[in-house]
Amino acid sequence: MNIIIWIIQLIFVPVISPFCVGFIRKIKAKLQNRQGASVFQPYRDLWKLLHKDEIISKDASWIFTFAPFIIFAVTIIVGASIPLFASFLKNTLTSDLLVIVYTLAIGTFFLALAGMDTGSAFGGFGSSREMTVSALAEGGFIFSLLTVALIAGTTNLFAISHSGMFTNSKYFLSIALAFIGFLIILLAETARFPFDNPATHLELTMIHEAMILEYSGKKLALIEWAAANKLVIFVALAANLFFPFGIAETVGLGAIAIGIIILIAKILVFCFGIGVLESCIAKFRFFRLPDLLMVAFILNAIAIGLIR
Amino acid sequence: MMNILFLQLLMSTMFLTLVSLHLTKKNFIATVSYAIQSSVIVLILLNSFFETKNIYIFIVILATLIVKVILAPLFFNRLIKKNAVVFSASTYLNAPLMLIIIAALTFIANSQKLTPLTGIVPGNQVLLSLALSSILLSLFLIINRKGALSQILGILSLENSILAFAIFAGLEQSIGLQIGVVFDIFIWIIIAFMFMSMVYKHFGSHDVTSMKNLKD
Amino acid sequence: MTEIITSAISFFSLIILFAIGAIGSLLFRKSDKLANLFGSFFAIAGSLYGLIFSISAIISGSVLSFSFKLPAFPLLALSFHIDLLSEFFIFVISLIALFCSIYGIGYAKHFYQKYSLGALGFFYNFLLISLFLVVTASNGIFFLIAWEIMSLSSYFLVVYDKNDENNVKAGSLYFIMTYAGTAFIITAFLFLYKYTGSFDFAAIKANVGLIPLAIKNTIFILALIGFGTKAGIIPLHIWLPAAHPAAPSHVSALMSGVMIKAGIYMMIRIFLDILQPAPVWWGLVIVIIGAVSALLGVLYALTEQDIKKLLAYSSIENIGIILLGLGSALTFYSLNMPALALLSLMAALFHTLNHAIFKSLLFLSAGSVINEVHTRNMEEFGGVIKYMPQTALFFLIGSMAISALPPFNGFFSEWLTFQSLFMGIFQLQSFVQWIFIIAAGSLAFTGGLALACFVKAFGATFLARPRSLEVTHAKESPLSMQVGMGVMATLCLLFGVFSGYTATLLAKIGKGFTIFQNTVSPIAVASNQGINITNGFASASGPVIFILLVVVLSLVAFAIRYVVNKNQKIKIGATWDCGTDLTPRMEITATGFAQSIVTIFKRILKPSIQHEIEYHDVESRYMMKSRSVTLGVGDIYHAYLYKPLHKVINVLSTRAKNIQSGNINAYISYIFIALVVALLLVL
Amino acid sequence: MEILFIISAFVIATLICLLSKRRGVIEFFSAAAAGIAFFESILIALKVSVVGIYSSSVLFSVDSLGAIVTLIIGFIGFATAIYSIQYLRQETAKGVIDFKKVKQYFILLNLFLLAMFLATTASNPILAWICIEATTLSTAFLISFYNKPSSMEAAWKYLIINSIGLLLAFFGTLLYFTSISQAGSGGLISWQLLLANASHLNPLLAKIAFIFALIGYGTKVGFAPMHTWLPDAHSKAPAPVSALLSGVLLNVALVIVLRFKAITDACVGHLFSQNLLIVLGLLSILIAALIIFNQKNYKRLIAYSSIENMGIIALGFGFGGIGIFAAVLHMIYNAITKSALFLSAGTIFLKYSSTKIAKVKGVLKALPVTGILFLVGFFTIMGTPPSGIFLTKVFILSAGFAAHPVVAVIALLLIVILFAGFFKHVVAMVFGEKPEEITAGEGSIWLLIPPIVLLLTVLYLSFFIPPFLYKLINDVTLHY
Repeated sequence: MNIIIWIIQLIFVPVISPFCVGFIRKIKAKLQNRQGASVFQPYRDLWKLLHKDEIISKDASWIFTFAPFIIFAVTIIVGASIPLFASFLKNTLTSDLLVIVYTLAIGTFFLALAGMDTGSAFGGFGSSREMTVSALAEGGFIFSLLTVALIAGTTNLFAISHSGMFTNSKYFLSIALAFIGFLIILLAETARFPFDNPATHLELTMIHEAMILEYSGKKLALIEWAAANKLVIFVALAANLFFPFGIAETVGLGAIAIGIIILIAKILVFCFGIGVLESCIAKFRFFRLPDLLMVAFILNAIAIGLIR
Repeated sequence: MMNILFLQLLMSTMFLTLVSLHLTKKNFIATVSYAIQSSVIVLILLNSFFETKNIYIFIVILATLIVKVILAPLFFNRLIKKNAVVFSASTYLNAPLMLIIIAALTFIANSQKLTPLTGIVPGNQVLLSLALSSILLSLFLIINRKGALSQILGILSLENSILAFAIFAGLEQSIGLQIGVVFDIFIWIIIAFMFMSMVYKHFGSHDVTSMKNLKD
Repeated sequence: MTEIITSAISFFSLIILFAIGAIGSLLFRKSDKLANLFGSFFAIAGSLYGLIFSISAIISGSVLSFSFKLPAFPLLALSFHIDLLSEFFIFVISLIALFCSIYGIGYAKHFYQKYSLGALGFFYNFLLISLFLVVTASNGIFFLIAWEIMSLSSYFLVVYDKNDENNVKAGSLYFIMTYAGTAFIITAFLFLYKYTGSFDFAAIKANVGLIPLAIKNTIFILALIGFGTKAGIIPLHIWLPAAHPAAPSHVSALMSGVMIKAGIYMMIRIFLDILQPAPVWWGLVIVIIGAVSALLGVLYALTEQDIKKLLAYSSIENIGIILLGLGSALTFYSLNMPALALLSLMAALFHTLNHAIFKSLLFLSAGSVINEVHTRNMEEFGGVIKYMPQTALFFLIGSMAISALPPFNGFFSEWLTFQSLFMGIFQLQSFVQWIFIIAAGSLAFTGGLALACFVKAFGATFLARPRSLEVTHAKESPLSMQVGMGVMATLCLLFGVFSGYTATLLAKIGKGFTIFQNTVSPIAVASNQGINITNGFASASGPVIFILLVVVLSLVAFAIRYVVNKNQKIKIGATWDCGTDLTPRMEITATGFAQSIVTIFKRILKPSIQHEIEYHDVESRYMMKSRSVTLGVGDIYHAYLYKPLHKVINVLSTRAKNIQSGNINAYISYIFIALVVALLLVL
Repeated sequence: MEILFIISAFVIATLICLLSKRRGVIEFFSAAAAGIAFFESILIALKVSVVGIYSSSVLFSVDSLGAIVTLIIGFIGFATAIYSIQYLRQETAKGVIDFKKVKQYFILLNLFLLAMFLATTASNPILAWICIEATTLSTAFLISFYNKPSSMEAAWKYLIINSIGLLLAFFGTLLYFTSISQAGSGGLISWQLLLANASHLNPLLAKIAFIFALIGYGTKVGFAPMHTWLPDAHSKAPAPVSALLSGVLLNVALVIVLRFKAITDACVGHLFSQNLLIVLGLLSILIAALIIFNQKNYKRLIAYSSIENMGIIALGFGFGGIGIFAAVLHMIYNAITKSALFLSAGTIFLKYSSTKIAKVKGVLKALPVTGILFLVGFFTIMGTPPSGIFLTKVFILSAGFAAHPVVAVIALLLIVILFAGFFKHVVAMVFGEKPEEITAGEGSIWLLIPPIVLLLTVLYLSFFIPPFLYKLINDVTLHY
């Protein structure tokens, strides 16, 4: 039984992630009065890319070749070590909030290096911007998780989602603030509006796309997929740490089934929100992003201060 | 009684020689007043010789006479002649100010505060305070005068006045040491003499303020 | 067996080994090769022995204490007290020294016929001796002597490459700063002596009750400044980024990895061991200093183009992190939460060890690059990875470790530090809690910025195309250097994976303190090496993370390469160049990479920019011959602290020179005045 | 007995210098005389360490402090005599001086050394005074040796200022004699006698007397503000003479001051003299520290450093207790190191023929060994371990910290400032590129051996103090 649950936990993120991307795209299309591609289009794209030949720059080193795998692997590991549908899986080994944060950082690290490796002007600037954003996002990220951790009295994510602290209304304000903060971080880390435009290839604005400009074929597929996974991971975190209802707290088919369904529902809601947001607001100027990230950090600091 | 008056007379002459050293513009007069001063010392020594009848003191007297009264002035006059420096270099303070300070120093020397010094031999208090004031005066002389010769004379008269003080305070040394001291002074005078001529050679005057190249 | 190893005799034979190395290499100075080999050999032997000594001592938990009285000199006694803390530091020192010395054999080759290798060996070995003495001495004066010898020998190593004007300048700055620091330390010891009547640490500790609180606080401040200067806390750090790069790379590694830790050692020794009990604000002050140093340190590191300066600044950052641990330890203990205090102390010690390892690894690998490219300026590197693949790998591992990426060691010490700060936030109240919140925040940002910083360092140095011709002549460094770096890189991984075991040892060391004797260890280590803090507040497992990474990575790689499709072709093409032909000048540079962050933090960093344009024809300013742009970062410490200080002294001295005016009458009047004044005093 | 040997040795040497026409002879006999004196001084020291106070005749008696200083005179005198030979030869080679000068130099050197020996060993304050005066007279011409206007000026200032100082000291000395009832009886009044009768002194008079003695002899010691002659004289005299001046002469004068201190303390207690010494000491350190900071001339630099060290020693005696022990030790270290520094400075001067710091660059390249010696000497004098001066400084400070913490802290601060300044200049001289016109390479081994020996001795003494010396120092600690 446990094995099966773990397998589900392990493959859940990569399986669902392309769908989320497709879903968001669909929402945006609808809001732009377009028909838009099917929500399953990303799966097809990945499949196509996986079967394409690839071109590698002659300046690239083994970092370039190696990066996509580790980026993807990292998302898998993190996906497996955060609470998704079942909080009774007491993972005390890898699901510490700092472990999550820094494991994700591995991905960022290699992505940035890969961007610099080919020696194209775009890649370099992409990495520079990416590192700037993620460096400034780190404070907010850790603190928003820390807020709930302190409320729950543990930094283990499963335990947090497991603990029924949210019944207690005195934490409401802290959690609300922390959630706002986390949303900002989510947008930053997943390269969404107003931080980055996943659909652009305009050298002045692109961040994430700039880094992966040199990739093609399988490696591109892996990186795109990893990005999608990252999105799901953040959404799932937001869903399960701030609204941890419906998670299977005990072993049992029914509970798990419900848990999965509710999780997907929650994820779709978030994706819908992101889609709407992306169609409503414009991308910020790069040097206004720090303000936004600082806001996230301050909000969380206040939230922590409010905990009594 | 008579004796004390005589001694007081001597000390006052010594004091006056210092004043004249202060006031005079001419090097010749300065040397002369130094000679007078030294002879005063000789007389004082003579006096103590008559008191103690110690024949050895006579040797000291003789040495002093030769070195201070005869040789030193001769040297200095030769120097004056050779370098044709009739007038000594100027002073920092003008005459009235000097007189005021001289008065002040004399007053300090006679003040009650200094009784532990001047009262070593209660009988000689007046003499001692005179000696003390001449010590202060000679120090002031060295500070105030710019002429090399004046400084030399100042130091010598400082030595004289200290000697006078010693005698009246009854602090004479054994003859050997006194002679040693006189000998020392003798050498000192010679060296000072040579130095002054060298200074004149290098700086073209006896004005010590021209020697200010060694700073900080 | 262990009794023999952990005895006074063996400690001395350890010292003797280095001494032989020092003297010998001086004697053999005629032949560079011989001197180098001799010095390095004994350095290696000594540090190897030190390693054995410390490990066996820690495991057997033995505490050595022995003393020699010098009849000639009162107050001074060559007394040693080697407790677990000292043993831990001996371990760190000898570990780093070992690999730096191995590396040194190959590295010193390029000094042949240029400088005296004898001198190098001499001062290098003496530096090691003094380090050992510093962490074992238990008599104030004896300690000061060792401390000064450490400064002196390191000074001569800094100015070793003395043909470079800047190195000499850096050396002077370093030695003057450290001399001033020592003055503060001396004052602190004098206070201790005045109130406890002894220079012996044990005696001071015994009579610490006699010291009034005000004096204790004074001592704290004095010692903080004194040892902080050596540790390089901001704003006393100015010598560090100048001096560390100046020294030969394996020495820089030693200085950055170990020597600045001597300051930390003494802080722990005095604040946590000797002067206890202490008021709360001590800890808080140290926490704040740590936070500031960490954040500013990494910011300055980001702005650097000189790779060794970058590493030096990052040392300041890591010192900050260590101080965060130490500070919170003090705070917790003063608020009597000994368990948490122990946890924070462990964090501090662990980070001390880790920083020593990866920082020296980074310095060594940077050194071997510099050795090939003959410049420290990263703008002239680029693409080195193709010419020096091993070195690149080692530097990469070092960068990952220092940016606290799991499963490397840096992550776990930073994790522990974070946890102790979290516990502080969790359990403390009011403004103390806020200080911890700020500290945690700065640590979080520090982590992020460090990541950016080392992406910059690695990327600008090793990736993309060469930006100077020198790079294309670079060759992989010789074996001894590779061994030195390789083992260190492995250690980075091992100490990460087996962080659980290390943590238990650190707990043991922490319990060696008098104040922690009967404290329950705040951590539990599961069979799977998972560290578990204060009954389940937090837990993580090195091995599992490592294994997970390896397994998943290999699975993914296997699946993608061989399962999805096998018959897929890989073409090698040119980087997309928008139709122009791509030159190295189009790559991102180190400066460019950091520019956005510099702009964001311009209030703190005060970036400066100067244009210099040269015209063909000065009258008609149309034809531009050359245009040079100088970017810089404003040194606020120099501008607002050191310059004014220097100015004041200068003014005073120029005033004082008027005393010596050259006028003899004035001179005589001084005597007269002195006389009169003195007389007036008695009359 | 030994003292007679010393006297005769120097007298003979002087006569030979007067008569002989051959340079070698002069050099040999002067060196030999210094050597004999050194040997004899060792004997004296050993004797004193056994018998306490050793007086061979009515005129001479040596106590522990006297013995130590005698030893210093002997040692440094010998070293400088050896050094002088080569130094003057180089000067002659450069055509700066002629044979007549050399002759004069050695005559005066012998007299100078003799005078210093007598001053420390004289049993009687007046005799001591006469000898100190003699040192002034004999060194006056050594300072004006190069016969340039500047050296003339230095010599003149030296002569005038010191004469005044000594006359004041003479006055003070006389005042002490009021304690002996049967004054003027022609009997020799020895130090011991004065000490014995100290209780008969009128306390106020004793204080006045000590002030005169302190200010007077303090001029010779180089305490601020009477130090003004010192930098001029040291910077203008030939290097060996400077070495003797700051290494030895200052200590000789200090001995006399300390003897008067002992007498005064016996009468009015320690505090009075100690406070005076502390004030003068601190003042000296202050002025030295500040002026060194922007010094332009390296010989003056070292001269000011001697002022500083005299200040430190004064502090040591002022603080009392272990401070005295440390001060005596410091006296020894400072004397030897300082003369070594001056000797190496002399070698540098021979090479660069300028005493301007700005003109001297890259000594390590031009004079590899001397450069190292200069550096080592600097670190030793600044008290960087293993130099024993570090210990003595710490001891003195710890002695003072109990009673005068403020003074101690200020002193430490000033020492740091002084170090920064001194270090700046030394680095500027030692490192860097040498000027093209300077040819690299050491002059002669005989210019190196004396400073090397001196520095090695300091190093040795920093670790081990010979028992007899240790005994002497402890004896001083008891008596002063």
